[in-house]
Formats: sequence, structure tokens, C-alpha cells
Amino acid sequence: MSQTAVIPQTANEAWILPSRGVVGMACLIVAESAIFTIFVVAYLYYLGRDQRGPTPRQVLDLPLFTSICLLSSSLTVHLAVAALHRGRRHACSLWLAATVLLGSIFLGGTAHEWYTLIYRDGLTIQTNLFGTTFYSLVGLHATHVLVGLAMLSLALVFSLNGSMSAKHTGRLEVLSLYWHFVDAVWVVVFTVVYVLGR
Amino acid sequence: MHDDATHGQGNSVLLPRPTAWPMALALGLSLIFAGMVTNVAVAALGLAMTLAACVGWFRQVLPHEAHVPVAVIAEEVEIASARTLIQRPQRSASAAPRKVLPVETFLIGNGIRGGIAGGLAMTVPAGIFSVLKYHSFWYAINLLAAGGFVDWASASNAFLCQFHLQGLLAALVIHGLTSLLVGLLYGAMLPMFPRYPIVTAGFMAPLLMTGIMFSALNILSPILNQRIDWPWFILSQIAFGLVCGYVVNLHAKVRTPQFQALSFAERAGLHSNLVELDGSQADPSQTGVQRGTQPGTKNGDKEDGAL
Amino acid sequence: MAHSFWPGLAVQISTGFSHGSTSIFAPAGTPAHSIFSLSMLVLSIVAAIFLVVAGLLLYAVVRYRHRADAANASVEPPQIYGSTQIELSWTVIPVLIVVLLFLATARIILTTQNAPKPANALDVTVIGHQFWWEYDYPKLGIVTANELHIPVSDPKHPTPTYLTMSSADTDHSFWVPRLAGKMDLIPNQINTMWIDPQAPGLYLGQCAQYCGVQHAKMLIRVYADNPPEFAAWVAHQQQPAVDDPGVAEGRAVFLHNACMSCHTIAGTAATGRFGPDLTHVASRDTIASGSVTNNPANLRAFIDNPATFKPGVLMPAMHLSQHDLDAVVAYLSTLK
Amino acid sequence: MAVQTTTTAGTTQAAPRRLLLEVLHDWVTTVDHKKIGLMYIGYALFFLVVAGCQALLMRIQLAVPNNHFVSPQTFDSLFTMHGTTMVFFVGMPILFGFGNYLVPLMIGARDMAFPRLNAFSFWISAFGGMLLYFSYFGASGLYGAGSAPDVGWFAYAPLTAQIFSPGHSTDYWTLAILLSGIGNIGTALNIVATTICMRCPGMKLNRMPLLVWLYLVTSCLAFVTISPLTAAQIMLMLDRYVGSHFFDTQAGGSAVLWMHFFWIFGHPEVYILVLPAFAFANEIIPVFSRKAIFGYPAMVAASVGIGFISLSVWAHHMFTVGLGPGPNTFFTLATMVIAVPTGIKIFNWLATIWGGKIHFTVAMMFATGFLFQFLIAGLTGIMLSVAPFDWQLGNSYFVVAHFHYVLVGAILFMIFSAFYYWFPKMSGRMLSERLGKWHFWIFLIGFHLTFDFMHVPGLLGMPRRIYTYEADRGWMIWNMIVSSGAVFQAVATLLFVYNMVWSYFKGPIAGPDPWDAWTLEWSTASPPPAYNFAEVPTVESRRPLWDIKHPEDPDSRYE
Repeated sequence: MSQTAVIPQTANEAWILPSRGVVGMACLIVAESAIFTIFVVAYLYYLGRDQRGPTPRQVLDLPLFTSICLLSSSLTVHLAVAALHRGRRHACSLWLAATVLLGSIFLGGTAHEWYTLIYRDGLTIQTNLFGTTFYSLVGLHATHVLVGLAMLSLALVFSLNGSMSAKHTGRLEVLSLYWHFVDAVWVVVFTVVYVLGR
Repeated sequence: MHDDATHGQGNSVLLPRPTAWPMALALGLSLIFAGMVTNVAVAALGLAMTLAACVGWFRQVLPHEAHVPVAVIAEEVEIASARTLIQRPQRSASAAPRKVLPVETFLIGNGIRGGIAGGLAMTVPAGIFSVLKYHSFWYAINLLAAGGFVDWASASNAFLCQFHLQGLLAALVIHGLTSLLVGLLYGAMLPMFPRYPIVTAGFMAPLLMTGIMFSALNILSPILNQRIDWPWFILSQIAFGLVCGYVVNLHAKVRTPQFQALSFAERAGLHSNLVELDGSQADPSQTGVQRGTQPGTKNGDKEDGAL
Repeated sequence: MAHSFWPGLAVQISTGFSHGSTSIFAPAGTPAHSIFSLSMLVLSIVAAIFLVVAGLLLYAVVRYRHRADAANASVEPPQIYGSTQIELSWTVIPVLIVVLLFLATARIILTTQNAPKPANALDVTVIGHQFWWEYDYPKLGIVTANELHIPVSDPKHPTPTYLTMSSADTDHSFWVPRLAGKMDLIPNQINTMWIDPQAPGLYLGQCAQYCGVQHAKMLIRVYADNPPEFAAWVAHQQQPAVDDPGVAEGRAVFLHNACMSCHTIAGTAATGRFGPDLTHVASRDTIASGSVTNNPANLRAFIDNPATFKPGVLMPAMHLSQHDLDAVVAYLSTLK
Repeated sequence: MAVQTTTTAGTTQAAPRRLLLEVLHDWVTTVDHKKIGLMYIGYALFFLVVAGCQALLMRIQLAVPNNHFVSPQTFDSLFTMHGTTMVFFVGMPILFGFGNYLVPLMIGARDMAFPRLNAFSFWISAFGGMLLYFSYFGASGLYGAGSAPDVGWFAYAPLTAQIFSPGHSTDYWTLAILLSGIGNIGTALNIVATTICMRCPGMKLNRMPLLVWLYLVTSCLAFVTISPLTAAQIMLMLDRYVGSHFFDTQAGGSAVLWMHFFWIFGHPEVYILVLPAFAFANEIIPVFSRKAIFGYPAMVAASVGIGFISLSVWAHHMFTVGLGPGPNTFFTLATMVIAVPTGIKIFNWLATIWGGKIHFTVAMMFATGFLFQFLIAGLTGIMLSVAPFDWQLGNSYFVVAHFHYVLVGAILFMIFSAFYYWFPKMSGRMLSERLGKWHFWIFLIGFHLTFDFMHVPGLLGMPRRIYTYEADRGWMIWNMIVSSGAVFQAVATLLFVYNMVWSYFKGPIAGPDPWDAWTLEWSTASPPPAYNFAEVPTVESRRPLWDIKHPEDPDSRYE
């Protein structure tokens, strides 16, 4: 009855499990979604409860252009991954650069918006509940964009200096998943803050 | 992903290379946080550490994950048990899976069917009672529904005799849900008590139920408690029990003496005392217990005998 | 110790539950009564489940323990993987119990929290402070602290008291177990509850939500008075403060120190709101939110250094001279 | 990393003595899931003793009325630190420690999916705990308040606002929990990825040991519930540092919003802690009953069900905050529904024991204690789910007794059980059964003295978190009994620590499979080599070692 620790390999069936990168990123996205949910709930909860202004209706403008930029960057990052998968490294660099550019435009837009809010409208995080929830929710999203941009830029650098090849597709794909998530969150934030909230 | 690339050269296994960078990153972040309650200098130190650790960690994984080969020490691990199993006297091809216990089982669907039928049957005595005593079919329904509506607590008889849509709906939900659940329970539990199905299903269970209701009804629904007519209530319970039990039993195959000879734990599927049904009778789909000695033997510690 | 312990325990068990000053099993008001009857139902269900399951467990543990000397000691027992019907049974039975419990509970929740308010109900506004209670009777024009006087409610002609509750600082919770369940006092939020003591007497309780350092001594005293006594109390409380010329010095000390910026004494310049209203302080049985008997010695010690009774209290030590201290205590003692 | 020495059949091979520094370097740089798991466990045990001492101090203070043993401020920080430590720096780490150690071994993997993240998660949790305890020594904040947090472990707003809690004490609490939260999310993510992506060939989801299933559910719960806590802590930090108004009631903020956010985390957290205890029970009870677990699919379904339902019950902690009858009714129902899957679990364990041959090793004794106590804890839980009952009992000592019944009577008992069961695997040596029996009985007596009698003052109206009480309330005798039980528990815990230390050096050699068990971790040496399995195993049933031990009647035939 004695046997070794090794349980004999009898099955020859293919044993394929999901990629741990994708699963890990999916988990991270779920966790991050929960964080955003809480901030969105706080925003909605305090919506219209302020005793004093400024109110969203008075000061917020629709950031249509920057939103379009951010959302289209989802497409470009997808194209980058597809290009890398097919081994077309130059195309990949190009699409990555476009993604970084579009993301930066979005961030620039947010920075400009905040600047006007603070200096023109006098709305800071301390002003009222709207200020509190607005800056924290949009700021949380902007932080995520910033982190994503940093990683995308890094990928771009690697892509440019040629150390990225088709076998790294998996990793770039994981990164692109994160970027898609950031975009999807913006759709929610946009709806809540700029459409419903006004 | 399970890559076989973890096999290194020769008799070794590739494992991730130990590194202090994760610890350094954690320390860096913690110092940044600690800076918020102590001094900015601490946070600055933490930030520097964080950045350095990020770079260091990055180099561990890109462009290639760092590995280190670990030599496999040849060793023999014995996996054996001193314990034995009970030998089977004969092993037929129809040796059924031991996991399907008990020997025979009702289909869950029968329970649901029984619950529906019983629920319908129950409305008959309740309806008769309602019409006879209050000259309105709606009385019983509204009385049941009053359990769900707190503001009906002081309703008059006249009010209860009228038709109320919400009363009908609430009564349907309460009655339907309870009937279904009790039907399911009948479906699951009747086979455990195969001997006197009519007494068990038709009288014992309804009386038990009535007892529970009797003690709890004052808190559950005081209005119902004030107006309830217990003999009629028992009658409707028995109607439910008889019909539900009958429908459930229609599909039963538990009348075999072999099954009735089993202990309760075996009928419930909790435990097997190693009784084996006659191989010829034991249809694989029905047989669960097959390890044992003789057909139809009644429980007892047959394990010893089987050795 | 051993001699007094077990008899003591027995006394506690027999009397503690039913007659204890704060026992939830000695209800004296409608909400507490309905909770009590519901809890008896829950307790009996729970006890029945416990007896059955623990009994089976005990039986299994004893009956199926391994016996090293048994002939089949080294044989594995039969391996059973499960059984649909027994598992179904012990899924459905708990579901039925849950349905039963839920219906009973929902009814009590709704009858308690949705109870219609009778026209003759007394309104009291309760404001929680760190670490004392403010009671306002808006329709009677009375403001008092820490000792709540309400009329006894005759079940035939109920005169319940409706409490409208909020907090001036942190969260508190109003809990008088013999009258009703607790309700939190939360800043920026109005909560309501009602109580209707059916026998005259003193009902005790205390803050049940951690509210800061002195949470432990934020005691509640509810006096249920018979209607004539309650009317007399109301009439007395509606008077302005007694102005006894014999204690004018103490009055001056009070008004020339920081006392007046936190405390109100109706009819004087003192209109502070941070501390309890002292207009009729001498008519109360206790000071320091119910933690100390109201007598001149305690009052003196409290004013001298409140932290001796209530460490962490927000009232600062007044550092009055002995002479001023005596004067102010004499003054406060006249404020019947 | 040095090659781990392993025990070969019967002979020990002594490792050459290494320098202390070298050993330290080994542990600091390790990315091996087993070493990280052990560090988690060691770290948690240390904090268990610390927080246990805090509990003792509180019990001394409460033994008699109007006691002056500690000041109110000290008492407040004692219960805050005790609660925070026990939940975040004992419960979570010890359970994640066992998970780290066992999950890869049980699914036949060589390491976690992300070994470096694993190390990072451990260290950041560990530093979080250190930061929390640094509050005792450090920081002269606004008012020279180098003090420990004193706002209670759920830190209700607005007590945490700058004006009610000046200085940095609350900041320590927030920051420490943020740090440990990052670590916990990391580990949870890692366990999920490991379970999904690293299973050995043949280990289908329906063949995974129940322990792994439960860790999967726990981890999923962890990252959907610790994230809201993290979000709420970020808000609190913004309030305290930047001056925003999330929970600032003076500026229109809501105190109740914090309660919601906290309990959205706080209630599932209880399940995060208790599910691993169930996981241990699912492995230990069958092995010592010598039977397969009863109703594996039902057990999995019940666990997943508990996971989902637990996300919708949080407001039962808020029955008294004035939510109104509608929400109170809904959360009553949701809370009661949880009793159903929980009941299934208890009954299935009962059925597992039924008809078995129960070997009362110390591990099984603790598991049996767990069954009884968890039953009681569940029943008092049903009592508390009845909202009107909760209006009376909420925030009283009854609640304290109830959740200690869960946390100590169920979880800690199962953790002790797990120690007796897996210590041989981790160290290669058996724990002393004789000392273990002493440990069990003394702890059992202490536990029941403390927590059975703790229900009573709650019924008599004693609220929690009071540093002292009035003599005329009749609570003293009960508090006296409760406090005396604490001493027994302390003695038993010391005995346990002694047992571990003694057995580590002097205990009998365990061998790879001392319990005649059935899961994969027992198929490799004790302690396992760094690579876990020389050859990646393949499994064909839920009990791969049963199949090997009983080739004449393997499980794989039936599944």
C-alpha cells in the first residue's frame, strides 16, 4: 500500500486555468468599484442638502470634450494590445502614445475645471457638502487616471526602446483592463455628477 | 496559470526569488502614513523608500520574473492508512454510488405538487366555515391577511366580510408560501416515516402545527387569535395534511418491507448501518446502501459481522 | 464569600430579572410589554431549537465516539456523502421558523413605531449633551435636565409621552429598559419614540451609545407621577427662579463668574445653554446627570472640581475661593 | 533562500546552525507562502496576547462597581484598542495566515499566484499594527496627545471629528486600519487568484477541499467589504486633515452615513472572520469522525449563500438609530434568512459526526466545543435579529456576550483546533496532547464563566462601553463571575503558548500524515519543502489521499 507523495498522473485531459493576471486585475477592479460606489453614494446622499452654495447647477459645466477624449482612449489602448498581439510593435507604440495623450488631455481638463472652480467660484473642499463630495469623487477618479497614465507611459517607454514583444501581450492586456475600468468609472461619475447632479 | 516551466535544470524546481522590495515598499508606505501623525521628515523618508522599492520590485518582475532554482531532495513519503474498509461480500456491477442515500427518495417536485394540492384543499373547510358563520367567503381570507396588515388589527366583522384586493393578495402570498414550504417538507420527510402515512401526514403533522400556532398566534396575529375557530382550523389543517400526504405518497415506492425495516437514520439518509437490499430488487437508481451482509437484515451492529 | 455568593446569586436570579430597576424582563410600559411578549416567543423557539440540536449533538458525540477496544476499531465507518431529503428537511424547517418569527417581529415593529399619537399625548424634546440630558416641554414652557417627569398613563385613557430626540454634539441613546427599547439621539437628525409608564415611580436607565469619556455616568431618571402630582410639578417648574435676598452674595458670585455663560437661571442674566438649566436645580434629587445625590456637600464638591464625580466632564473646575463656594452652594440650594 | 531541510522517513537531518542575521534576512526577504503564513500567525499570536491583556485590565476594572483601577480615558482606549486589535490585527492576520499556508498546499500549488504581493500584503498589515501601537508612545499632536485611540472600534461620527477628538489619536486608528486594509485586500485578491488559477490538474472546483471554497468566499467578501471601509477611512481622513464635511455634523454632514459605511464593512467582516473557522471545521471534523463531509454541495451552496446574504444585513447594527419601520423590517428579514444556511452547516456537521468514529484528539475537542458554542451564538444572533428585541438588547452587554460567543466560542476555538491539527504539518512535531487537554478544559471553563454570564447584565440593562457602573443596579455579581472567568482563559492561553514552544523543540516527530487525513497537504513532508510538492500532484476526487489509501474503494468512483 505504500506510495510516494506524488499522486500518479493518470489524467491526460488538458488542464487549462484562467490567467492569474486577468483574475487578479478583475479582483482589483471589483474592490475598486466598491470604493467608488461608496464615494458615489456619498455624493448622491448629500446632493441638494447644502444650506449654502455654490450648487452644482451654478458652477459645473459639462466636460464633454475631455470625456470624449478619455472614452476614446479606451479604444486606442485596445488597439495597442491588438497590435502587440500581432507583433506590430511600432503600431503598438503609436496607439500607446495616443492613449497617453488622450488621458493627459483629460487630466488637463480636470485641472482646468478645478482651477476655475477654486479661483472663480470659490468652491473648495471645505466650502460645503457639494465641494466635499465633488472634489473627493472626481479627485479619486483623477488619481486613478494618474496612476494609469504612469503605467501606460512606462509601457510606452518599454515599447519605444523595443523591450516589449508579443509575449508581453498578456501583461499589456491586464493594464488595458485597468484602463477600461477607469473609463467605465468615468461614465458613472459623469452621469452622477454632471448629468443627474445638475 | 500552471506552467511546467517551474521545472528547473536537472532535479530542481524554480521558485520566485526572495526579495526584500515588497517589505521595503510596505515600510515606505507605512512611513508616509506615520509622517501624517508625527513629522513631515518621516513622510519624506517614506516617500523616498516607496519610490526606490517600486523600482526595485519592478525589476524583479520585468522584463522577466526572477526565479531561483531549489534542489529537490529525494525522499519517500509514505501514504498509507492502518485502517481498513469493510470487505464487501460480493461486488455486483450495479454497485450503486454510496452517496445516494437513503435507499429510496421522493422527488422534490412531488412535495411541491402536494403542497399546491393541499393548499387548495385547505381552502375548502376554511371557505365553508367563512360562509356558514359570517356569510361571506372573504372573511377567512381577510382574517389571514390581517396578519400582514397591522392597521387591520381592530377591524370590524363587516370590514372583514368585504372584498379587499390587498387582503386577497396578502392572503395568497401567506397561504401559498406556507403551503409550498410545508409541501416540500412533506415531500422530504414522509419517506422517513413510511409506516402509517395517513396518521403521520393527515393527523400528527397538522396537530403539531396547530399546537405551535396555538401558542404563537397571540403574538403572530392577535386579530386572528381573537377570532379564530380552533375546530375549523384543525379541520382545515387535516384537509391539507391528508391531501398533501396523499399526493406525495402517490409517487412513493416506500412500501417495500425492506425499506420499512431500515432504521430511521437510514431512511433519513443520515447513516448507514450496512444493510443491503436484495441485489435483484435494488435498482441502481434507488439503491444507496449496498455494503453489508444479508438482504433485509435489520440494523444492529452488522459491521462486526461483515468483517 | 462562598456563603454569600450562592444565596446572593439565587436572590439575583429570582428577583433580579423580574423586579430589577433596569431589567428588560420587568416591563412597565406598552412598548416594553410588547417587546417582552415577543422576546418570550423568540426565547421559547430558540430554546426549543437549542434543546433539539444540542441534544442530538450530545447524543452523537457520546454514541459515536471511537472506542479503542472495540473489535472494529481500525475499520473506517461507512462513508456517507449526503442525503437530499434530510438536507431538504433541515432547510425547509428553518425557513418556516424564519417566516413565523418574521411575521411576529414585523407586527411588533409596526405597532410600536407606527403607533398613532393620541391628542392628549405629552410632548417632550430630549437633547443629548456630553454628558447630560436636556428635557424641553415645548407646550408647557419648561426646560429641565437629567430628571424627566411624565404623567402615569392609565391603559384605559392612555396619556403617552412622545419624545422628540436629537443631539447637540455626539451620538447618544435613550434607554429606560422597563419602559421601552432604546432610541439613539443623533445630531442633525430628529428621532421619535414614546413611553407610557403604567405605574407611578422612578424608572432608571442610562445612555446606551458611547458618546465620549463620561458615557458611563450619563444616567437617566424618569419619574412617572400621578396626574395631580404631575400638574403640581409642572406648575412649580413654570415659575421663575426663587429670588431669596438672603443668598444675594451667592447669586452675585454665580453671575460674575463663568457659570452664567453655560447655565440658565430663569429670571436672571444667566442664559447659557451648554450646561443644564439650573432654575429649579434644588428641586432635583440628583446632580451630575443622576450620578450623585443632590445635597449641599456634594454640590459643593462638584462645583469645586466636577471631575471628582465625573472625570472627563466638560464643566471646568471653577477654582472659587472657599467663601465664594459656600455662597454659591447656598444660593443654588434655594433654587427649589 | 536556503533550501529547507526536510524530514525523511524516520531520520532527522540537522540543519547547520546559521547566523541570526542570516535567518532574519531569510524571513524578511521571503516570498514563500508558508513562511509568510507563519509570520502572519506569529504576528497575530503576539497581538492576541496584547489584546488579551487589555481585556483582562478591563475585566479587573469592571469586576466591582465604582472601581478606580483605571481612568475613564484609559478604559475608553482599552476597549477601542482591544476591539481594533482583535479584529484587524489578530482575527484577520491569523486567518489569512492559515489561508496563506494551507490554500496552495491543499490545491497542489507551489506558491501563491502573486508571491511578492503576498509578502507586501503581510508587511503592510504588520506595519499597520505597529503604527496603531506606536500611538501609545508617539506623537505630540495638537494637544500633546500622544495617546491611543479612544473612539471605540466602530468609531461613530461625530465623535471622531476634530472637535470631539483633538490630537492624533483617531488619526492613528484611521491610518493603521487603512494600512491593514490595503494588506488584507492584497491577500484576499491573492487567495482568489491562487484558487482560480493555480489548482493542480484534476482539482476541479467541485473537488476543491471545503477549506479552499470557504477561503474563496471569505476573500471575495473581503475585497468587496474592506474597500468600502477603506473609502470611509479616506473620507474620515479628508475630514480630519483637509477640513471636508463628510461626517461633520456641525456643517450638515451625517453621522448615520458613517454608520452605514462602517457596517457595510463591519457586518460582512464577522463572516470574513467566521468563514475560515467554518473552513477549519470542515476539514477537522470529517477527519476525526472518519467520515466524508456530509452534503458537500449543500455546504458550498450555504457558504456562498452566507457570503451573498451577509452583504445585505448591515443595518441590523442600526435598529436603534431611527431608520424607520420599513428598513427595520427589511433588515430583520435579511438577518433572519442568514439563519437558514448557517443552520444547514450546523446540521451537516452533525450528520458528519453521526455514524462516525469520533477520535477526541485535542483538535476534535475544540471542534466539538465550537459546534456547541456556535449553536448558542447563532441562537442569540436570531434573538438579536428580532428588531424590537434588539431595541432592548442592542449596545448592551448581551450583544457583547453574543459576539464574543462568535469570536471566542466559535472562531478562537476553531483556531485553537486548527493549531492542534496543522501544527505538526507546520513544524514537523506534534503538540502535546496532554497539555492540550489541560488547555482545552481550562479554557472551556473560563470561556463559559465569562461569556455565559455576560449575557445577564445585558438583560438587566447594562450598556456596553461604560468604565464603571452604579452599585444599586445589581450587576456586580454577574460582572464578578465574568471577570473571574477571564483569569481562567488567560491561564489556558499561557498554557497553549507554552505547549507550542515546548513542542516545537521537544514534541514527538509528526511524520507527513499524523492524522490519517485525506487532503493534499498531508501528502508531502512535514514541514513541507519550499517547493511543496516535488512533482505536481493530480487528483481525481475530493479526498485524494483516501483514494491512495483505499485503492479498492476510492472516492473517485463515486463522484
